[in-house]
Amino acid sequence: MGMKANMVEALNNALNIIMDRDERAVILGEDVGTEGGVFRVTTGLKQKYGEHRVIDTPLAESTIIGMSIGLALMGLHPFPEIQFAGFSYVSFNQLVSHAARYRSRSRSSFFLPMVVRMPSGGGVKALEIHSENPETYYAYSQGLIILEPSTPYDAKGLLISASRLNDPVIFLEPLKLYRLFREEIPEEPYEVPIGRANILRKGNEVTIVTYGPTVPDVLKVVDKKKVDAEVIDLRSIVPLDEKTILDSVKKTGRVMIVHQAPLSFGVGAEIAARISEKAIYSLEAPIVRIASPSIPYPFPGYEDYYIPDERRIEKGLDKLMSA
Amino acid sequence: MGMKANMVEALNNALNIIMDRDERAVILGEDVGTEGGVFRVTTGLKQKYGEHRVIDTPLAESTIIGMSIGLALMGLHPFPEIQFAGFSYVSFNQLVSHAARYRSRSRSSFFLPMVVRMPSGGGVKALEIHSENPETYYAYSQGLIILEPSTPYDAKGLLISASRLNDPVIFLEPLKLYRLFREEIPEEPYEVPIGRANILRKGNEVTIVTYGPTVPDVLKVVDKKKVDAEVIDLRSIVPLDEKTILDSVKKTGRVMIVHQAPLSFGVGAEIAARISEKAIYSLEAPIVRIASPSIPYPFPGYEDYYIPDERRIEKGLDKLMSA
Amino acid sequence: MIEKIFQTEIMYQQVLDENGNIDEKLYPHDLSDDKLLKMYYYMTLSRAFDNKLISLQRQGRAVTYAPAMGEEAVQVGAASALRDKDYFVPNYRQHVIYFMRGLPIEKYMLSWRGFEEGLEIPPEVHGFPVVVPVGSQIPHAVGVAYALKLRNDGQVVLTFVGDGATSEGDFYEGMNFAGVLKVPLITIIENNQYAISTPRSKQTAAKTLAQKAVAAGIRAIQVDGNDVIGVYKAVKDAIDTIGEGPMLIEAITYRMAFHTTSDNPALYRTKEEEKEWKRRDPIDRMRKFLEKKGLWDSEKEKELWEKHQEALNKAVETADKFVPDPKSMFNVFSFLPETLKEEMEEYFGDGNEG
Amino acid sequence: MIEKIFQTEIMYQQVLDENGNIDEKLYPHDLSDDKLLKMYYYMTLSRAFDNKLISLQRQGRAVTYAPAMGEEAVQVGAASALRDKDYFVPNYRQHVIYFMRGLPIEKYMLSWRGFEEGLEIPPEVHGFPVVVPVGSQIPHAVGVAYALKLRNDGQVVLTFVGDGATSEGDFYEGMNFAGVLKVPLITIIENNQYAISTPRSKQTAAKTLAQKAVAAGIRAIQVDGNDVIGVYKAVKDAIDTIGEGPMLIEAITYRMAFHTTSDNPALYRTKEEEKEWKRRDPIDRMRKFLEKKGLWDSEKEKELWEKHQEALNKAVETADKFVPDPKSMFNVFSFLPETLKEEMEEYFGDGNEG
Ligand SMILES: Cc1ncc(C[n+]2csc(CCOP(=O)(O)OP(=O)(O)O)c2C)c(N)n1
Ligand SMILES: Cc1ncc(C[n+]2csc(CCOP(=O)(O)OP(=O)(O)O)c2C)c(N)n1
Ligand SMILES: [Mg+2]
Ligand SMILES: [Mg+2]
Repeated sequence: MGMKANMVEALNNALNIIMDRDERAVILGEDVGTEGGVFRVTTGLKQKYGEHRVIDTPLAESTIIGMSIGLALMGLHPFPEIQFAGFSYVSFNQLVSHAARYRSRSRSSFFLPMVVRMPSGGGVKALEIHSENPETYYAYSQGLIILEPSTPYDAKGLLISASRLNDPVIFLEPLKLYRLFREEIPEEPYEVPIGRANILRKGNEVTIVTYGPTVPDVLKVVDKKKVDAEVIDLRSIVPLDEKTILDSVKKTGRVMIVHQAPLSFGVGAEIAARISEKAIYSLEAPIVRIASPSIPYPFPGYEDYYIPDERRIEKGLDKLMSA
Repeated sequence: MGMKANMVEALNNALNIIMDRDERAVILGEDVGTEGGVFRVTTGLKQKYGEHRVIDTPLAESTIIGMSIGLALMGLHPFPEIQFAGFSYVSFNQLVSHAARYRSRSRSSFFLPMVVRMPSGGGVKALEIHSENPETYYAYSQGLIILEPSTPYDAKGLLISASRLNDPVIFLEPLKLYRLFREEIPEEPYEVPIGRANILRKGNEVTIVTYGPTVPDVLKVVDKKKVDAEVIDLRSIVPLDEKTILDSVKKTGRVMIVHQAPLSFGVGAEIAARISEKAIYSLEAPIVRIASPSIPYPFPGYEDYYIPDERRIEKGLDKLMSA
Repeated sequence: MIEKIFQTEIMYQQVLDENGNIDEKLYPHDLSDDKLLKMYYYMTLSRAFDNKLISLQRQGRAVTYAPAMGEEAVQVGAASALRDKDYFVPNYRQHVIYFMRGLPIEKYMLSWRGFEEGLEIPPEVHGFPVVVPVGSQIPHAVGVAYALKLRNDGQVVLTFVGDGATSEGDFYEGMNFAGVLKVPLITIIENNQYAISTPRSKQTAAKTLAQKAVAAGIRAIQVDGNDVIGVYKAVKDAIDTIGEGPMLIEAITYRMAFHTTSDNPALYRTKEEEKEWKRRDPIDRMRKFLEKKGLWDSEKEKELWEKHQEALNKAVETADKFVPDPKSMFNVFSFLPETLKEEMEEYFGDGNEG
Repeated sequence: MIEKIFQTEIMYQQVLDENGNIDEKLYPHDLSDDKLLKMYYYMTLSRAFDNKLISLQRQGRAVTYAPAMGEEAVQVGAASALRDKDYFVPNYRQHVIYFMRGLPIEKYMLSWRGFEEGLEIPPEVHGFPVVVPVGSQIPHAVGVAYALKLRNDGQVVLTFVGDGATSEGDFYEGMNFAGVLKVPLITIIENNQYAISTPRSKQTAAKTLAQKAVAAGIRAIQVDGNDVIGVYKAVKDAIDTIGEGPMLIEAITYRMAFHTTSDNPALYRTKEEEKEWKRRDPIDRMRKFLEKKGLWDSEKEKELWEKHQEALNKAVETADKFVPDPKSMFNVFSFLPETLKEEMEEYFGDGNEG
């Protein structure tokens, strides 16, 4: 059975499946219960599973994460929601000093099945701190799985896969794509593999690596320019599917990395570094990174000048192809 | 007039100069007053400048940084100390959401002259969370100056330069080098330029980029192997002295990046990326990164297996030179 | 052995009741007619500004906006007690205080149209930019207050925090620092009963929010937050006695509109509740008082709203002329680092808008 | 109108006084001789463990170590009230509780020799690893307690926090969550008067630390933390009444030794102060009580310390045999990602130690 769903609906569907299947699953966060979350991803869940399993917490992210750690230690499977990725900074210590290393600290005597969901990135003209791209922060933490879907299908499948892991997962939900489009997805449970990038377009002339909010823009440019590009959607930032990237680069000899996160110290840096270590002899042109500038995410009035749009992606591609 | 000083003494000397010269300078943090800090960097300052300017605060890093922001907004020049870099995670939101963007948020109507000092990195067998290398976290934040000296001379000069900036500075003090050696430094004030890397050895065959705790190890290997290496000590991680790195790579054609921070998403990634964008045609061999593995900093008993030592640096160099 | 070693209590205060009658014993007699009228002026300006911004937002000419409707007495009452020399540290809901302290409406309005230029606040305003991460302004306010303490000129800082935000660590930490460093800080908990959809009852088991001060060993009081005179008095009293240390004031009020223009209160509260609080509208109450005092009538009322409309329309006109300067985004440091300069030049040199 | 809307008080309790005499009215008569002797056993074991670890550290055979000297009554008293089914969440100073709940000394000791393997805690211990960032364990304890609440089997969680750590946001947030979620959590503030060099007086203006509970609307009491019976009673009472909600217990004690083996207390406190507290040594006090009760004599005392020595020496011997396995560092996820596997293989394949 299929259903038409945008990403919010796909995520809500996944959470219903998870909560149904596993009574250890618990959802907690600000406004996730009665209201169903400010983006409505948890709509209906409190009514269905009760306030013990869908908890409207006080307004304190550090303890939302810290409490989730305690729940996970006791064999529950918490799904904390952070209202916007930028507010996860308040819980940074819990994520980095505890979630990321509870397993290594105890040599796997304790481990933390938990999925920290948060809307990530901008593109919808939100207020300050509401459009953060936090991926490098958590990727650098070594010990957190970082996922970011770019379609309703992947969103549902990745969330279900994440719910099967005995690891802490940062599940980034691109704000911009929450309601951007609907697509047909199965109503039944299914999984999207973790640590495996998705080749969205097969191609031979150039490799474009991207993830999350910039995926649709990249596809539009590629389709418009009819360039023979291989488009790779990471889906997992940690673990990184290095092999898929390197194999593609070895084939095409050219690579462009596109993300909404700022250029400096962004995920693109690590990808470029790995290519420059392991596939440099295949490169026929300098690596191109298209990203937001190395400045704080601006207020919404300046957003359009900040995030990489189709024009900038296209120009990057032109530069790369003519190098 | 010169004096023999280790890094702790050099920093203490710099703070004395700063506090003397500018009565807007204020030091605050845990145990910085009566005790002079757990590493004694602030020894004697409370006695000399009074408890109003050298403040023993309650144990709460978020408010130590947040209060410093308030002080800076009022024209004072706070020098908060975070006892160990790992405890700055508790203050992450204040650093990232406020310190890094107060200037851009207000289009420079407000700005934050402040220097956040913290011992950084391991190598002294400290307890868990006491040996963190946080540089990528703050570098990715876009809006913070990140400095890390590798000698007593640079420590003093960089701290004095930092005190002249109207910007928030993360001043990383490599724990391992605090008392590792003494050197002759001027007693008078002097500055070490911010944003300018230091070429420690001139050479033509290979470029080695490093900073902070791994600098002495790199020098030892280079001197021992008598390789014709150009050794670049970053000193500033933000702003990055890209030109010095690229000029060197263009000359040598080979580059190794060494840091104690973990490999994945470390500072080395950004450096490798920039080289792969701007100097790729000069490269004669794949870039080599020598770093700690992509895992959390282990307990002290495993530290020697974790941080890159002379042996690993040497092996990296051999690999690079034979590629 | 078992013995009492500590005891404390929290008082509740109201000066102006729902019918516009005052408690003579508590009434602050320093309040001139002029000052009373000014209070009313700003309370209504705040309401008018809200209406304007909501309408601009609906037209796509402003970004997500957080109205202050229903909370005018807290904000105007508190800020009316401040002297020019004092400072204020807001969160994101105290729009009118900027106006009271001299930031032009058309300037501030830019921030809610999505431009940082709206937060270019002149130093004489003695106020700071909007703060988004809830509670995180409290540590700043402690620092500002510490600086004032060093100046030793009797100045105070007034800061605001929501009922929800009192659950954040920064709030408690800041109160605790304020207490032990004995800084001249007055904190108002603008308890509007909700943090988005989360009711006060789910925020804490504490009977009052004022009692959170007990953890920091500082003074506290709870006041009727829809009583502009009572709020004024509480802040004035706190300023007059600031030598005794910081003060926490819980003001009981109600967010009469949505949390922001993105919010739908129908999901989490009843129309009856909203109606009940509409009855206690702080503006109505003050108007009744002014009328009883012979200071106000329907004519004046009409004129006032027209005046606000005019001022707001003019402000919108001016704000409409604002031309964003994307280069200004790169204003991150006191200098432009080489690599950032290159990024900027590449960006704009490439013919990008700007 | 001004009226009182809230009032509260904090009580102080002591059962066993400095001379080893008990307050009959408060004495918990469920305490068997056996249990009393067990308490004394663990208090002295804790002291002996400290001495052993300090000496190992001095020899370079242990890492920086945080002794519990002087705080044995808090820890042993509290843990003695726990049932097997209950849980504990420590910070970094409650070594003896691990032993009381079945973690072998030689195992736990490894953690203070720098190896994660020391924190491989079997599930039946119902306890969690040492937590370094102060205060950050409190939210975990809330989560553990919430899970117990769901199980509905009358279990409680006991957690510990230092006087200094009560200044951290996580402490307040956690207390607040505990209150509003009404979880079975008992929090002990181990108030040993110092956070490294920072005295209690610089930590907060609050008269007691117990009153921090008022901010969360939860119950609190202050106890003599050098009185093992009083601490036991306070925790036992809290367990018996846990249906009324979480409890915060401030235990007044003293860190008789340095903060850690890296610390030098001479920089910040006087010998006189240290002597004064030496007089109130919780172990001496308990021994006096046991002697008065006819349960103890110098012979037994001598035997006990010999027994501890023997056990500790044996533990050191076993721990000495531990061989670190560097590959285990890569135990970060439930699976080994390809790229990490490659890093590991490169690392070990290259002939690195391991
Ligand atoms: C740290 C943080 N977490 C979450 C948010 C999202 N958010 C914005 S306002 C708000 C509710 C705040 O409620 P309250 O403190 O009562 O203030 P009010 O908005 O009612 O004035 C939330 C959750 C935020 N801004 N900051
Ligand atoms: C978040 C954090 N900041 C700083 C430290 C460094 N540190 C370790 S123990 C300590 C003092 C703790 O004092 P207290 O809470 O009273 O506990 P005690 O050590 O006295 O038992 C400090 C500052 C830390 N571990 N965690
Ligand atoms: Mg509110
Ligand atoms: Mg202490």
